[in-house]
Amino acid sequence: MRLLQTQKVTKYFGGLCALKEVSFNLEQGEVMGLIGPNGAGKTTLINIISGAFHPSQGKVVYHGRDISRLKAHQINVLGIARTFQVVRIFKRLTVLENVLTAMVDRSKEGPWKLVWGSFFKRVCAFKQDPEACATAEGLLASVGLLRYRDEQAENLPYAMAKRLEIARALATRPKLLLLDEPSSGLNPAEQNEQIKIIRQINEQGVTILIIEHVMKVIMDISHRLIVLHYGEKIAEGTPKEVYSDPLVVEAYLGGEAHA
Amino acid sequence: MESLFLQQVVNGLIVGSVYSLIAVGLTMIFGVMRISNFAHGDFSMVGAYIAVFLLAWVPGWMGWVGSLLAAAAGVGLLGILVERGVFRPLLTRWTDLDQIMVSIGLFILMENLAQLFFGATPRTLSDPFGGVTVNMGLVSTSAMRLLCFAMAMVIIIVLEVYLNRARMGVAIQATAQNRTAAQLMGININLIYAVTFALGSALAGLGGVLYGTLFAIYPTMGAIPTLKAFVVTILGGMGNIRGAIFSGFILGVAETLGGTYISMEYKHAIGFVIIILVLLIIPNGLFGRSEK
Amino acid sequence: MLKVDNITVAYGKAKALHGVTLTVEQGEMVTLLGSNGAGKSTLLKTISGLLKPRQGGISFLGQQINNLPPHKIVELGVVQAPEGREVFPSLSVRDNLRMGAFTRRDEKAVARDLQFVFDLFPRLAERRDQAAGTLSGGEAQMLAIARALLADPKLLMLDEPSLGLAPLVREDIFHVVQQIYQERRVTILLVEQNAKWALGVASRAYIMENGRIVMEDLGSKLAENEHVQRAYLGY
Amino acid sequence: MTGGSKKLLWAFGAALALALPWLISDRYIQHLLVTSLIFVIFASSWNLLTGYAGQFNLGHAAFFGIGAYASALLALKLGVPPWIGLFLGGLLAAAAGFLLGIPSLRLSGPYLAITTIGFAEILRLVAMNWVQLTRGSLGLYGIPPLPGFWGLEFTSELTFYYVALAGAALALFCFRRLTRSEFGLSLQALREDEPGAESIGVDTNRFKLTVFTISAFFGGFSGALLAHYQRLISPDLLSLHETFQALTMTIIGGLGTLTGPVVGAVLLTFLSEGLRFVEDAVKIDVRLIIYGALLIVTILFMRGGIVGLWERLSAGRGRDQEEG
Repeated sequence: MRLLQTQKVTKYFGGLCALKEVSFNLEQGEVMGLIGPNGAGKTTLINIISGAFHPSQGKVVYHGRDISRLKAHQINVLGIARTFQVVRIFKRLTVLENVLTAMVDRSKEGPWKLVWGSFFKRVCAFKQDPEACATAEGLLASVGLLRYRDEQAENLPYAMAKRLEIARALATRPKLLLLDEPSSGLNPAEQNEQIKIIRQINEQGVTILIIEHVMKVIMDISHRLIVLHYGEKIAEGTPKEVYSDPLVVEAYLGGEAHA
Repeated sequence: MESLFLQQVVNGLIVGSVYSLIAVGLTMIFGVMRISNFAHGDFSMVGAYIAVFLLAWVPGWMGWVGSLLAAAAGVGLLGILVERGVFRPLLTRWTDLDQIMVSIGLFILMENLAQLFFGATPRTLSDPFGGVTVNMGLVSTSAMRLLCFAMAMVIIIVLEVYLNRARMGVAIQATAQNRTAAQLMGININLIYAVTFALGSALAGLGGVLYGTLFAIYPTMGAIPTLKAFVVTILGGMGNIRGAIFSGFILGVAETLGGTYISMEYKHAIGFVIIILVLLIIPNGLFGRSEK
Repeated sequence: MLKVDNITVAYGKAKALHGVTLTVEQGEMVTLLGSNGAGKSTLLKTISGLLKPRQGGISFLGQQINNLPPHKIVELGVVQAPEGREVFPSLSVRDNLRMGAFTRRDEKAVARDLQFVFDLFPRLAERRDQAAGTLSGGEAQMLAIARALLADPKLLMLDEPSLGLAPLVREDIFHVVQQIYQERRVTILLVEQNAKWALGVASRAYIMENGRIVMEDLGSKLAENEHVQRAYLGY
Repeated sequence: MTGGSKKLLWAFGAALALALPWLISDRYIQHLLVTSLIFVIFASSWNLLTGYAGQFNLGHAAFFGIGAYASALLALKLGVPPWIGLFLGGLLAAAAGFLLGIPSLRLSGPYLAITTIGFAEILRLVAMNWVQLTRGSLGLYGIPPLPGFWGLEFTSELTFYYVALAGAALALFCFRRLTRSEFGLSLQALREDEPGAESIGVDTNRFKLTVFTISAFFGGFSGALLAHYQRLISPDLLSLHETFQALTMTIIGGLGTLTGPVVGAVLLTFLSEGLRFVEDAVKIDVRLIIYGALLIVTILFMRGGIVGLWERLSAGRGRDQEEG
């Protein structure tokens, strides 16, 4: 079943064309890798799907609905969560609080309802709600962060901070997870852990779109790949197909064609 | 009617030249160091008091020009000390909030130290021309105010030449545009920071002498030049020197015209109304680049 | 000439380099290859003094430089030409070049070098009074290289000079880099993504992966190596 | 600390707060107690907005002044009972807070700071110049006191103390609830990282408007309390210095903590009075100099203020005990 579709998505920054008519489909349950050299527009594409930017032309269709004009928080509520290339965890909150914050059901509760809830809900201190805490702890356990439960997020080692960001994204109960370089800055052992975690998430039925430079990671976990180069999609297919594509080799290695 | 209008425009330009001068210092410091210094106007206050004391000692002409030099040197030196002692330690770790709040601490401190040392009584600078007015057809103004305007213009031009011609001046601009690249060119950015802060403070000090020539001098006067300089700086795009120069004149003229034709009482609100409108419509200021 | 000895570098908590060792001898052109995020630019930044290694040391001509501030390192003759996007956009081309010569006092020699780069890059000579921000990508890259040359480097480090350029412009840049190497006899450390070209011109090459040096050999040998392809494409 | 001893401490604290004015018969010190309680509310409301939600508001005095003028004018001109006026003043300030929240949707850092200052300064000029309504710089005088009931009156320092105490307790109760709930966590997420907060579904714009409104309500409420206590108010209430007062108290006490502004407000009110004796001796005004110096020192050397320092010390002690 088709979960997400981009239709000729184009993005200009000033005069600069960062993405040019990028179209692809994302099927429910798959892991799609997004690769390409620096500046190819990968993060821009994720920013557009997640609503941080709006496309200049083209649209993003999710569950048959055009979401390209929605704001980031609305898109999250619809079931698309993301992580960031440079981690954006809430540094001065504890690890548990980071996850709890994301668990609030935003589809029902606007700020004023939450204000009301501060006074009239059974549990006034969210941290003391046993049910919510149990769910959050389950999420933390699934990414191996449970022992850091009450640590300030800013004290986490980098690899753990990256995992916390994933746990936080999962806490919003997404159907589609966008991962922007989840393994950058990690050592090989940590990367292996990361692969395991991502695979587990996918096995639980979450569709994943992942940007990654660490080839081992992307080869291991993606079912399909798309390759961006200067904002254009130059290849799409299984990892094997993509890597035997001469266009891709040219984009990555720089060809002799012009020499 | 027409001559009143022209007269007010001239008055506005004179006041505006002083605003420009003070704001240029603020915008330079912001451009290079990303510091929004809420104590900037207090540097002007110190400059004004330097003039008060120097003119009491050497009256007339010499005293006035001498106090410009003394204010530039004295406030510049004060700037170096403040940069070293207060802002430098925060440079590597501050957030916008920390940095603005530390400058607010400085504002409270300087204002009240001034009260302690100089007393609360307002002072004025004596006019070395003895109140001679210059008549220029439709408009007239005192020789003193004209000299103020001329001085502000000379200082601004000298600064422009320095920033665009001198090796150090160009390095200041380069650092403002790209810190990393500046370091890779062998520019010692800590030195640039010190020079910029000293220069920016010296401009505030000079502006303070001119401001004190036009208005009364008292220990808590610093808040007004600070706020005006921020209005001008935002209007011109923060970090944009030429923007600040033009916006200074715009604010000066808008205030005097608004004071004449709209309401004297709300004269000081005009700047705020302008920037609130500008920020809501064009967040980068009138002369800001639309990059983000 | 340059010796990077087992350095470890981190951005906050993210380790970017894990025990990197590398040497450059006088008169060599050495290239450093690796995919995005492998740590190449981090290594250059550390050599230039913008980042401080957590462990290990860096020496240049026998002098320890890893504790010096960036401007001192430039004074010693280790100069980096960053990507073309890192020019001073509101300054004119000429002022950009002047900033390149910031550490030098010998006006005559600077004037000579200015003439040299204008001969090398006639396009820059034409645009000397234009603001650098108005240059095309290729021109900005040329300016970044020219600016570094004006610092009279003993060791010139080039950070991905072909990045984001159209193929024809890329050829120009490659040509100029070779010309600089031959005519100025300056030692070059070249960071590139364009492996085929870089391996063709460099005497030696290093390959980085995940913040580590994984291979080192003569350029010509690496060009034949199957593993080089792997470093990029990962099978 | 165990739950039992915590409760005991609370009970002791509450008893002390209730008994305090009876222990101290000096009316001047009672007056200081009342003032510091009003500032507890004012500083805490600024803290909710800036410390918890990260919205840098330097125009908070506007809310203080709106609350004070609104409640006073309603009582003077329309005869609205001051007890209702306290809340109406808060509500009017809340409406202004909503308005001031709008620029925060697009601006941050120095831009927001100047815009908020501008807002307060414009209102101060209105208070100065709308003489028919506000009597200008003379200020409003003869503001009716809070009417008494059940044989109680609220005109003396002693009795007003209990009104201020109740007000502060109510406000702190609300702040405690608000900050420890899902709402509070969302605010902190907004403070820590806006794109991050958006990515988990926080509608940052609506949260900003909401927190501006709530913070302004309590700012206005504290101003209204002050009006019916002093029974004389002037446009100075809207000046930058009032905002800076709240800011200094909060930072020195501990930004983004519940107790920080309480500690800061009480400490600085009494510290400055303590210094009055020094001033009488040396004949100079040193209080605000100390304020400014303390503010700088806190930011440079003591991040987290007094509360942060205390937490670090007690955490350090806890560790020592574990190890020893």
